[in-house]
Amino acid sequence: MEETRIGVYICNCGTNIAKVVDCEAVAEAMGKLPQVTVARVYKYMCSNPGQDMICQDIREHGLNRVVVAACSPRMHERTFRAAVQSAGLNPYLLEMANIREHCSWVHEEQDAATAKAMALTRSAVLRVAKHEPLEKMSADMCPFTLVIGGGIAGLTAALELADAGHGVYLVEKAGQLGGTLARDDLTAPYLDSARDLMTERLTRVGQNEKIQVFLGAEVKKLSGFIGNFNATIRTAAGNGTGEERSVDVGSVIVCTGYQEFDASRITHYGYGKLPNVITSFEFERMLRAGRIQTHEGRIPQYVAIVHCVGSRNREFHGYCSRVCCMTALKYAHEIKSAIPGVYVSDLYIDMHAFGKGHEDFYRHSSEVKTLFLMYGKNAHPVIRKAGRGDDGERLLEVNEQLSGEVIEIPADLVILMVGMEARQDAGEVARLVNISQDKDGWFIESHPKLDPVATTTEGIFIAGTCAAPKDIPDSVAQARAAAARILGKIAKEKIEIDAVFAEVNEDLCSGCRVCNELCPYSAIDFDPVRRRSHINSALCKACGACGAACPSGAIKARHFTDQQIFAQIEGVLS
Amino acid sequence: MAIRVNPKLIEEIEKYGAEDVTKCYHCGNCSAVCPHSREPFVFPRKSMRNLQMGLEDKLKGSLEPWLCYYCGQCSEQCPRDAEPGETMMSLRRWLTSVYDFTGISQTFYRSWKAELFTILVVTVLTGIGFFLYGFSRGDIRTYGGPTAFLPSSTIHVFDWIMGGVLAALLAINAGRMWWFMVGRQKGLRIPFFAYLRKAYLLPLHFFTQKRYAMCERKGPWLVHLALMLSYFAMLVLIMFFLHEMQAGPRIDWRFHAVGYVASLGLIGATLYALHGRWRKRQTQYRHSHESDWIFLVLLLAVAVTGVLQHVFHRAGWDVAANVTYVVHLMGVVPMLVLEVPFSKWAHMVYRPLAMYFADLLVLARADKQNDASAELARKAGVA
Amino acid sequence: MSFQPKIVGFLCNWCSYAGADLAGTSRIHYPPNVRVIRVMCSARIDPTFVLKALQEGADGVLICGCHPGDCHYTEGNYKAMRRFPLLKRMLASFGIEDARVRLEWVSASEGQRFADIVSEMTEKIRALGPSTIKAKLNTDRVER
Amino acid sequence: MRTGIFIVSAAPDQRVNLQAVATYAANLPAVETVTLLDPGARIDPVTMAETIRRDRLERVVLAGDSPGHLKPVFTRAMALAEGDPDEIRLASFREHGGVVDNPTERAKSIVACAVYGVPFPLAAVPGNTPIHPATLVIGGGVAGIQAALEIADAGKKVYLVERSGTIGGHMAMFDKTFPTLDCAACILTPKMVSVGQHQDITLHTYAEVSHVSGQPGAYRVRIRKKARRVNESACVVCHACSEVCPVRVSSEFDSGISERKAIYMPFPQAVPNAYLIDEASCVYVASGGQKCGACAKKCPKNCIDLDQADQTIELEVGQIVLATGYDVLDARKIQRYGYGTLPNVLTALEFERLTNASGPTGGRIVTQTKKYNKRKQRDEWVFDPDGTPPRRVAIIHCVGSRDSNYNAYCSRVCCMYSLKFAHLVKEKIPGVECHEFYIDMRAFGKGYEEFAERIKAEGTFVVRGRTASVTEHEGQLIVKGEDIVHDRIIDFPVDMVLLAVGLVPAAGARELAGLFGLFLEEEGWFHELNYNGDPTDTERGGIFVAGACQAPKDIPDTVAQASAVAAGVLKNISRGRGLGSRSELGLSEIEAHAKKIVSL
Repeated sequence: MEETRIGVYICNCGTNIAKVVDCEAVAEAMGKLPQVTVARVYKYMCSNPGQDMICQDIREHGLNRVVVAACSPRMHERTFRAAVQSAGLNPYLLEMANIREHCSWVHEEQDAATAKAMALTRSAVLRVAKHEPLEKMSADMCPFTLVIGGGIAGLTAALELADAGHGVYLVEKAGQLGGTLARDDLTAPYLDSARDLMTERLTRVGQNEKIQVFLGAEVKKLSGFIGNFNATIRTAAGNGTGEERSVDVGSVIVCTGYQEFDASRITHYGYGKLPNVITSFEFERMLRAGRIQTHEGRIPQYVAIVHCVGSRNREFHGYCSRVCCMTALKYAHEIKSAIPGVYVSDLYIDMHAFGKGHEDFYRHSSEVKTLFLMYGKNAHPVIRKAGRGDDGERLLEVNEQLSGEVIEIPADLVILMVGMEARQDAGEVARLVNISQDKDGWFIESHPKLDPVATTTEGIFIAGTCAAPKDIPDSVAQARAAAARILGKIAKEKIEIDAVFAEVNEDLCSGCRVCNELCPYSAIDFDPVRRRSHINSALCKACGACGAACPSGAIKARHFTDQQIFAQIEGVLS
Repeated sequence: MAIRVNPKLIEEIEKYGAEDVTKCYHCGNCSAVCPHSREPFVFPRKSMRNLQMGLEDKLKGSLEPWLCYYCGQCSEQCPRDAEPGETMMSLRRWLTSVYDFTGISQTFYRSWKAELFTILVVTVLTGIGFFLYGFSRGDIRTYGGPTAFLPSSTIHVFDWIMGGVLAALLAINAGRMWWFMVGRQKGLRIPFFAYLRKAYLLPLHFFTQKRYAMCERKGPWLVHLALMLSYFAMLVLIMFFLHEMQAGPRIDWRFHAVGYVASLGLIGATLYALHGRWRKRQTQYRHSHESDWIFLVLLLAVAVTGVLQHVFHRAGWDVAANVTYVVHLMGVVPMLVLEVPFSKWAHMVYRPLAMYFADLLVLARADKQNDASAELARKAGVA
Repeated sequence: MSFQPKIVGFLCNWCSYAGADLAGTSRIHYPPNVRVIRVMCSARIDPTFVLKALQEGADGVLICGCHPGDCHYTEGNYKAMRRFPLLKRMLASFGIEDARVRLEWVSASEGQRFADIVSEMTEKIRALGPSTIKAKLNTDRVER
Repeated sequence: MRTGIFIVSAAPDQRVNLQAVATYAANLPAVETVTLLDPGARIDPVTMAETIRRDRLERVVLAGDSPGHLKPVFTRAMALAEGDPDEIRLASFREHGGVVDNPTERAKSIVACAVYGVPFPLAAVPGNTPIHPATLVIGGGVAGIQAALEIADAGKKVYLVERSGTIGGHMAMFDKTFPTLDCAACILTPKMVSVGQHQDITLHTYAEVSHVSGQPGAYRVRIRKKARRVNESACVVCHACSEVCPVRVSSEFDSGISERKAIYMPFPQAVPNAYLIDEASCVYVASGGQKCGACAKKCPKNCIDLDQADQTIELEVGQIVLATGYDVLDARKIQRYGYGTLPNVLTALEFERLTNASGPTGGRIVTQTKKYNKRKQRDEWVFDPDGTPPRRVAIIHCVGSRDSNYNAYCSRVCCMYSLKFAHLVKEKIPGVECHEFYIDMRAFGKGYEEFAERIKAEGTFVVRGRTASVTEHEGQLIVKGEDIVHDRIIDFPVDMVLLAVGLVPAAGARELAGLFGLFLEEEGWFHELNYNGDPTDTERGGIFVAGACQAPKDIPDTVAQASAVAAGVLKNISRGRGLGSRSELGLSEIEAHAKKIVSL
């Protein structure tokens, strides 16, 4: 057994860490610990020179353990593992201490923070001493993909994969493909035909024999792991009794989209009670039918469009739904064009015209004399019945920000721009494919910036409006981005399986079978002959539940062994 | 109580020259670049807004348009080409028609044909009138003296009658202006003394146009001042010294010197303005309402004919002098009875008045606040 | 200076640890008394870990997992939940105050919640004063 | 199906010969009427309904640059005429490539498709071409990096060409990124590192594309690699060379607020991690090898070759990704903000560097101080690490954006980065007063609105109304603007003004477009194949656009696009063939294809 030689590296992260934590002091303290050979500080450990520093030391000082005290391991563990590996060290002989997210960013008091940073780093040092080299394993990558949701995102993703020659199972809950976009007539800002876009996608999907479409279907169960998932799809046959079909897929793309906000929740708009107060989606239908009229069948003289219904709103959704502003402008154009001489007023908070061609569109809408009225973010307009002799049949009263006046404006037809919200069944889907949701119910991406389509569960991707409100181009881009990941994996044919999993020490196993029931992935089977349990490493996702439960301590959760955690505990407390 | 929005008003005011108002997205740039825009009179954005929303009452009572001299800064920097300067201009036109109780000015601004037609009618009538008068009692070959075709005494009387009429008209309209801006405002009391105390502002602004001087570019102010002073000088000469002016053939430098300078001022300034509107280089001249053209041409015609008849007479060609004199009057009359009370000229009265009112309003508001604080103080004392 | 309790936090990798990270990225401040140890799932937390921590001189132990139903491993947190009362009973027998060991649910989006829990727990334990268990356990050992 | 065609000319500079289109359209099957509508015409649905009834039209095709704005009239007219409102078809020249070289021919084919009732993209599908497995990525910003990694991680060969001395682009200059506020370096540098180390990526920095030939699937690209004059692999960044270099010029990476030598590292974490010599400022190069040369003598590993010449490289690639990104607007153009003449008026990038830990002040936000520069023998305003921090900061939005005098478009990122600035200022300077002047607060993305709310809660004054001017009065900056909501004129002194300058297409984008036969929007952004359907493809087969070069974009959207491009690339490689150029497709082909689809 060679002697343990540990290198400790403390990152300043610019000033992110150094501002609060005295990194030099930490380095000095670590340097004094037994088995620590070198302890250094650098501005950005994650940068090229930073990584080179580690590799050089590994070679020169013959380090066989490395501790990096920097940001969260969820951020850079992979980076540094790769680094030590490149220097010929087993990647699992690295441990990170999180002195940024868990220390410098959450504490102000310098001494305390430095002390904590030392404790965390020390525990990492003690832990890493107990690390063992682990070997990754690989499994086959199944070239089929399961796409959940048949909206623009789902269709695009499916096509992208199928055109590359790989099989796709496209599962749509509704009776037909197309999703919410299928309801639209024109798209903002260029007023192109949404229908042509849909037809093109649908035709291509229909013609592509690589895509197998399941309509009125749902994914009931998903088991397995990246490259080797097994999905159970239930298609609801006419009489309710559906038939189930089990398919093997390598990856899953979730494109379940959004649902529209229920406007009746905002009582003072009187949606559902007052006639001629309608939602954007209802209006879209009017447009398609070419019948823009009040419920009495009259052609409206005054139309009012109200933005941010349920969005940017304390009581309902804090977030912006991103597409409503442009849709509202689209409506303004369409109404003006369909009904010559109509007066359109548009009640907004901030005009989100941020994309290509958007500002132009906004400008043009004001040139065609749309009356823009700005209301305060938390001072919503009030809709009431107009009196006799008023030109409109409703009156909108609003505290207009740009004039500072409380004004009222007549309207025969009020269009509520209802926002997007996470689907009711998003929770189920999340549990089904094992990903998490944010406070608003949108699916969480693995990194909001550099990894917008991957999730915390390998092999599961999200695209389109199920991750957050998005317009068509962005949804399409995301769908393709997800496809790209999968194409990459398929091209490699094999996928690596993390070396972190549990294993049974058969000498200690008493065959009590407590663990067998515990495992959520039924990765543990029992050998009745030898009366020993055995863990299928490919299926094991390393939660360690079995390890904690094993009465005879026969199960070892690799990389999270009792010894390692004990060492960590000593470290933080000594 | 909420104010009712009237989206139709824009269509009305577009007839007065407003074009791009709806383009404005309210970045506030214009109000900030304008050297005249100071609290409590922040413009032009606010006026643009009231116009977009058609808050007719607010606009009627607003004096901001009169505080703007259309230097063009706002329009040049406007990110949406919403032409705030031009909007203020058209608001001035509209306000002129609002103040005018006869409704004539409204007709003029809405249709230049109507305006031109009326002017022509008056011109023709004037022509006929004076020729008949001339021939009936005088000799077209004599300019001065007892047998003069158009004796100064007569014209003098005529001038005074005309002056009286237009003064009356203007007075009434000015009164209406006061009513819209000040009078009808509830809870706003301006002590009579304040009116007197601030009265000096009227002549001050009238003769110096010092606010115009606040604009970044000084050129337009000088031109405008020259034009205005020359016009006034001429008015005085004609109203009080017509006899001396007409007496000849010798040149009476005491009066004629002034006359010459004034004529030069008039013609120069008018040509400058016409040229500017023609070239459309400077922002303030990019858009021209028909009424602008009519007004300038008329003024130029009057000035030129005035000079000509003077020259002819001095040259001893009395026939020509008399004829041009009539022609001159054919311009003067419509200019004074139509343009001054019902069209662009009215602003020489409305502007100083607006600034006068502005000060009074500020004064009144200040008083109000003082009262309020006094009230509070009293309450506090009681408690 | 007032007594600074030492708290060991066992956080599951998917929800709670991410939540703690979020507290960091959102710069939500909380007392520096908690020392976090990452485990893959709250179900991995063996009662002996908690004992070990207390024995090593921790004044409190905080166990965090995903909210019920959100577990990355579908039901790991339920296992932790089921195990917890037993642990509590055992600790009680050692005479350890109830407030010293807590089980909380913190999701990946609840940075604020994590900070609040830590602050609140720190205060509670500060009020309780230093844990005597370390001494006790050690003397116990001597007796055996 | 009895079809009536209505052709609208919207743009005054109509590139399409509408008359020709009309005559062509009249001969298409089932076409009953072809009407040219004049742009000014007010079209009334009722009269249109009569027309439809009179001519017994069952389908109406609206053709024009973007005829969508007329669709509602005709939909209603169709409904009034008891026809099928779904039978109003659009033939939008703009949408389907009105920008191409032969717009009239293209317009004809677009109309034809509409008449047949076939979506244009379905019919206008170029033929397949064999494809070379290697890919060229142009631009080493986050978009280029992402695309390169996606493709290379799939085990496919990638050449990454970057104009400057290092990859990283603008993102590398940033301090924090909104809305999560994690440091840009922390999330970008690892990706840069893996690009540098990736076995399937060949990195050509300090290089530009000089010539392109070949056709889709087999492009031949010539690259001019400027002489770096330092051996990349040998250099160990010991700094010895820069210490002796006598030249001092302003640093691009610090966007001019600090100085660098003629031999320099763009920044410490640069990839490739090696020095380079800027020939423009190097004395040796300028003097034709007569003067200086100190660095070469000093270099311990003598890896400096001062006489190295530019080299050209020929590359064989199947597909090309353009990720040339953006530049920021030159704020000098807008005199009224006094940028360039007044001290302490900073552009966004300058502030990013000022507040960045690796910046000249080590991340301290300070006002400029006057210092005597011995070399230039004059006073200069410099950022001194121990300068005084500002007490009051104004941040001005929409500088050169949403403004017809400069860029009419919205630059999409400024609102958010301005809010981020406000946060940084507040965080770093206790008791500082911070004002944001904006028109519309465009916080549209995931977590953005919440971020905006948080900044307000932090005590930044968010004022609706864009500032009109920045002036100096007795050494004090004065900002003037209107506070719209409170109906006030703002006119107060500040110590520092941050200009949220807009984004403009990167220099040289036009030339590139020329080289590759791509089309540009009038603002200079690359024109995508289809705004909604194919936001990353172009009219040229095998050539893609990613990131801000297609239109301003924030990091998440850029990354998503870059990955999307990778999908297109990998798709073609894995099926072993790609599509040709749509711009090469003729009228007859498209029409024939449309016919075929209908007959199916």
